[in-house]
Amino acid sequence: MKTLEIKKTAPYTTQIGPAHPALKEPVMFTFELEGERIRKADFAPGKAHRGIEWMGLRRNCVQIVYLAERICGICGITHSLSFCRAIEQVAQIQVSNRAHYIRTIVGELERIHSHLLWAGVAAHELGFDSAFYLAWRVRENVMDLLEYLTGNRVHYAIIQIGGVRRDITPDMVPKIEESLKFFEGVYGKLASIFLDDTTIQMRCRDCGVLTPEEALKLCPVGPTARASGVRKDVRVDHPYAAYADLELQPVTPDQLTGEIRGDVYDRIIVRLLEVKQSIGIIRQCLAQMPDGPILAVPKMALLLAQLKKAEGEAVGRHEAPRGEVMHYVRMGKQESPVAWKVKASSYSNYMSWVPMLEGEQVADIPIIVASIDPCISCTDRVTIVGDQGAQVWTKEELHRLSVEKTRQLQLG
Amino acid sequence: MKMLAPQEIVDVLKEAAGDAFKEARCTEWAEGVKGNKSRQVWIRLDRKALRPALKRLIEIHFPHLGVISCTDLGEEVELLYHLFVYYGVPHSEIMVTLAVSLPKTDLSIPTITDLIPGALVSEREKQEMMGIRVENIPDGRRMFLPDDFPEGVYPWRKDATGIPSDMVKELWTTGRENLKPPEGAGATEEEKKE
Amino acid sequence: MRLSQTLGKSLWTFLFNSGSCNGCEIEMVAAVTPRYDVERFGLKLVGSPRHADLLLITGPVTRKMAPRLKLVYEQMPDPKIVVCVGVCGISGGTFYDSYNLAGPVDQIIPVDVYVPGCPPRPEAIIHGVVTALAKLEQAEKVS
Amino acid sequence: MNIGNLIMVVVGTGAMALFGIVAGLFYMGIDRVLVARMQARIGPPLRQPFIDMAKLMTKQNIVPANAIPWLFNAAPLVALASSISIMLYIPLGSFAPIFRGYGDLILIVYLLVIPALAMVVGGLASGSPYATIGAQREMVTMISYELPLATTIIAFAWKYAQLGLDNPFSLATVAATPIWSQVGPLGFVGCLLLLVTMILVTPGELGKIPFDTPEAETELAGGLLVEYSGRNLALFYLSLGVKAIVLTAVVVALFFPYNLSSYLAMSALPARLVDGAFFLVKIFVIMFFSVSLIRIAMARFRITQVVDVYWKYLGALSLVGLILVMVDSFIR
Amino acid sequence: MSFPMIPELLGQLLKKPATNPFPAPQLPPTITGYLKAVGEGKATMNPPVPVPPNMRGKMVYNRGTCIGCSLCIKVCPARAIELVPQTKKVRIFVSQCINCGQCTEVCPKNCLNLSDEFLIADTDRYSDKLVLG
Repeated sequence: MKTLEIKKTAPYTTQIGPAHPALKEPVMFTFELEGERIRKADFAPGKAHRGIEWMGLRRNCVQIVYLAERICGICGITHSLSFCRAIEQVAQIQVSNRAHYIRTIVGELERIHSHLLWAGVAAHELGFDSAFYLAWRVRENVMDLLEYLTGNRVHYAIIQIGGVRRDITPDMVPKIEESLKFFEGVYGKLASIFLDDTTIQMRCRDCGVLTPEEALKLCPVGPTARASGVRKDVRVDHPYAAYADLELQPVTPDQLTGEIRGDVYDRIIVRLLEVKQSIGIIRQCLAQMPDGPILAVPKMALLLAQLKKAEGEAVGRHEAPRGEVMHYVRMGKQESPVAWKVKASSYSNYMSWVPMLEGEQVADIPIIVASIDPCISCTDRVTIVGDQGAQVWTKEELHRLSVEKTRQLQLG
Repeated sequence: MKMLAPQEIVDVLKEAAGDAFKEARCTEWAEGVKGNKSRQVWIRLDRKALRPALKRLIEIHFPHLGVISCTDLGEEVELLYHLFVYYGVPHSEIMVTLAVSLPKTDLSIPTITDLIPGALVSEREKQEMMGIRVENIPDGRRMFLPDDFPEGVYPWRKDATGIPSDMVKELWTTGRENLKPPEGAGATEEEKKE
Repeated sequence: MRLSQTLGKSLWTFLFNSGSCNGCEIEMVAAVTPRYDVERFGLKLVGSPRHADLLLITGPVTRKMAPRLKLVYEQMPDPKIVVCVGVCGISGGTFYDSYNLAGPVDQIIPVDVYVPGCPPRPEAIIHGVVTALAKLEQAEKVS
Repeated sequence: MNIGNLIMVVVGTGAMALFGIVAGLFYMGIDRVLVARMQARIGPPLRQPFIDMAKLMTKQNIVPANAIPWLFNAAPLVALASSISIMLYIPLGSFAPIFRGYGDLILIVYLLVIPALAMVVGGLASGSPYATIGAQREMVTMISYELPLATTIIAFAWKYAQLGLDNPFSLATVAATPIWSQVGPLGFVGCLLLLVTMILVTPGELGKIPFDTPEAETELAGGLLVEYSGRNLALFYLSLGVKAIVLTAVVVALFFPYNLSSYLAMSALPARLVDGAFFLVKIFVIMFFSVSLIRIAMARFRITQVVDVYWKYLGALSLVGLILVMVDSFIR
Repeated sequence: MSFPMIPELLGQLLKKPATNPFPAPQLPPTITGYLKAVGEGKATMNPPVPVPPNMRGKMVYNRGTCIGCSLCIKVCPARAIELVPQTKKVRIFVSQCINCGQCTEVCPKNCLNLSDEFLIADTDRYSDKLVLG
């Protein structure tokens, strides 16, 4: 992957981003085009960089939990859970099993909401706004449920080091059951609209293919890897929280169609099947939930003192809706960690954009980019990308007209 | 596929690393009612053994590279390659962390992108954030940092080459200068801010 | 015709993410979906700042996005309204001390209405837009 | 043409322009409300397009630095003027076209190209890369839908020439002699196929999903119109609204020229009003199926798929229709 | 050829929209006039979607019971709370608060609470409503 030069003769080079209607978040792409076909693709992330890891090293661990939560506004539980799991391993804090189950339930609800969100965004990229509205209408019920359980629609703030901050009391269970029933009811309708529609099939089949070999070598995670046949799922591979007690299998597209093509359509299948799987997981959790306290160290002052004495290193992981999230934390008898490395799922999935995009058409850029469900704010934790010299815009054209622009067109 | 136990992995990699092997520990952590354990292997090596050990690991099972973590330990910088083997088989994944310490006088490490192409993002990040020199990296451009970011400033360093305090913008203070004094406080002392 | 009767009833909106966590972004998009449906107020999302009357900004403004934000603001034809959504755009929020942030938003471009919340509910965003319209009407009364 | 006729034409043109614009915006409003309801939303008020236009007129009109100013400003005017001028050749209800006898079906096919070309020119003149890519796609789309459209028109022209009527290509003639009454069962099927073709060509002409690749908001940020603002943008929207009326009026004139008054035995003035209202209803029905419903029930095609759909599938469909109509004439 | 969306759309045409008409189904002629009418009881404002109990909304501060222990400042992840040394009381900037509620849990005197108010948009980020204490 070399820097693509901005050229004025064919093949033309073009840049898209960092703010573009297809990208809900800032990232910049450079494409070398031949007509409507992409010859080479390159990307420059980093536009959303806030320096979170660096900020974290100046704060105490309780503050970091909320800072980590705000790494990403879609995976609200993912980063705080991974961070807390890492800290718990360093400080040898045993979380009660009830807290594990509550974490799992909230995590799976988040997966449902995230996948529905993705389905809506993907439909919008395809110009299919009715499906977008339908998916998000269903998603509002998940949001209501999450708000009911945690107190906020997006940043749940339910995870705390040593457990969770809010309990799921028995009087909350009927409402969860009711919502699960509702999701099961609409699941068939959603699946039919996304999988049977002729126009969606025309756009997504054999588009943006990631072969199994590439999926192994480029280290993608989550649905991106599973849609290409790599059976990798932290929930299954690595026993943690309540997943260690549950029966579940990694979802691959062949469970529905009997084949694995690794295209955008397969990624839709995987995500839709995972919604169904999540409903089942929540059911299992509600049925088996043990009693117990929800916090290992309820007093914050005590917890902070205990963490100040902790020393060691550990990795906390969680299977986010987009794939594996990892937090490496190293403590050294101070209030703040010595090292904190966040690996968001999109960080691993970035590399798979290149083989997916090359050889495809300009019109497919939005859906292919969206197909890995990129979470740029997650990945761009560390810093920013400055202006890359003049931002030259050269668009290919039939009549050999090159236009240079020093500005960018946008929509957030 | 015959699956090795964590200690067996340590033994195999120890043999591959030879005298460059420094220390190893195996840890376990259980969560949930059934208490199924997740297993981790932490191996500390010299930098010359990184590639042989990784090659040996690839022979066991093609590992998934999570990320390369990095810590500034004062005199030296430690790189940690978090690798995962035996994924796809329920509850049997093992995390193998290969840790390599580099003295700050010579921060260079050979690339592993020829073995695991997916390591590129992580290696590029280490170059810009910690000032590591990755030898033979196929694409050495900056990833997250801007091109006009000052040379010789590495955000993750904790010494003089880290972020200087004049680069830090305290957003929370903006606009508070003109605030009316809080209830019960004298206006003259109001400027006092921590 | 008064501005509040034309502009206020047909706000074409441009969303700008200046490096936020996405939470507010998603809530703003949620405000478009059937449950909240801002189109009933004549509010419509557009793809180009040239078409926009209302700029909804989220995020603490990373250094990279600061010049872009200015550019987008300048590209919008007059008259225009700016609403800053979420605490990190208002004052940094939890990202209060970073080496790569140029924010908050009102240091870069003028802001009419602030919508605090992390993130604000979609209704709070609607309330913010309505507050901006009330401000517009008041300004008209004075002039 | 004497002075009296000239005054009639001038007044008529003004009236037509007003009708086209008001009806265009009105149907845009209906479309938006219906679409919102189908998507389970309340949707904007019916008068929303009128407010939008009023607002756009008060907004600053920006000409981008690297645009060609005169071309950039002229394009929207040409687009609107040409859309309105087509109105003059089309019968509305029982009102005969103002330029009856001066233009025919073939002319309308040509005139329909002008607003689209004006948009292409405007897009190219605005100097934005997104607009230029949109302009190319618009041209490709134009070339694609011309085949089924032309085939349909040829089928009509051939049929009416065959009937040996006066002025066979005139829309007024077509409206006066409904096609359905002139064909047998085979021709009926052929006409149905042609109707389907026209219904699917309409969204292409109007740049609606699934054929909106030139505007593709998520790909090209609005495509052709990306650089337009204020008055110029308003003119383009008006021309799109008028064009929607024009196209549906053509479909109505070709396939549903029936009037209520002839069944109700009414005197001149009420008959005209009833026919006018009936005409508006017919336009609404066509609009609902060919614009509102299609645009929200499908995903956008790639530009290559647009070409495929129009040339391969709809081209074949319209050709079959044409052949059926011809065979039908010969065996009768 | 299959278009499963079409029956869904046509069916929806006969059903009630899913929209919650907050604050009014469509924009009133003037906002100020509408607010006045609501104030006088002539018009009713539709409520937002009901919030669940324990929703984390705008902060409420009981200045009287605050003892200035600074525990809340220590755990606040957003620097939204500052101690005013002269009065030994805290001051809270709502426009910086991320509503995590951590301070309400550590406060020994329970003088910090989260209300369910969330319609707090303002034209001034340091207005009296948004700076507590």
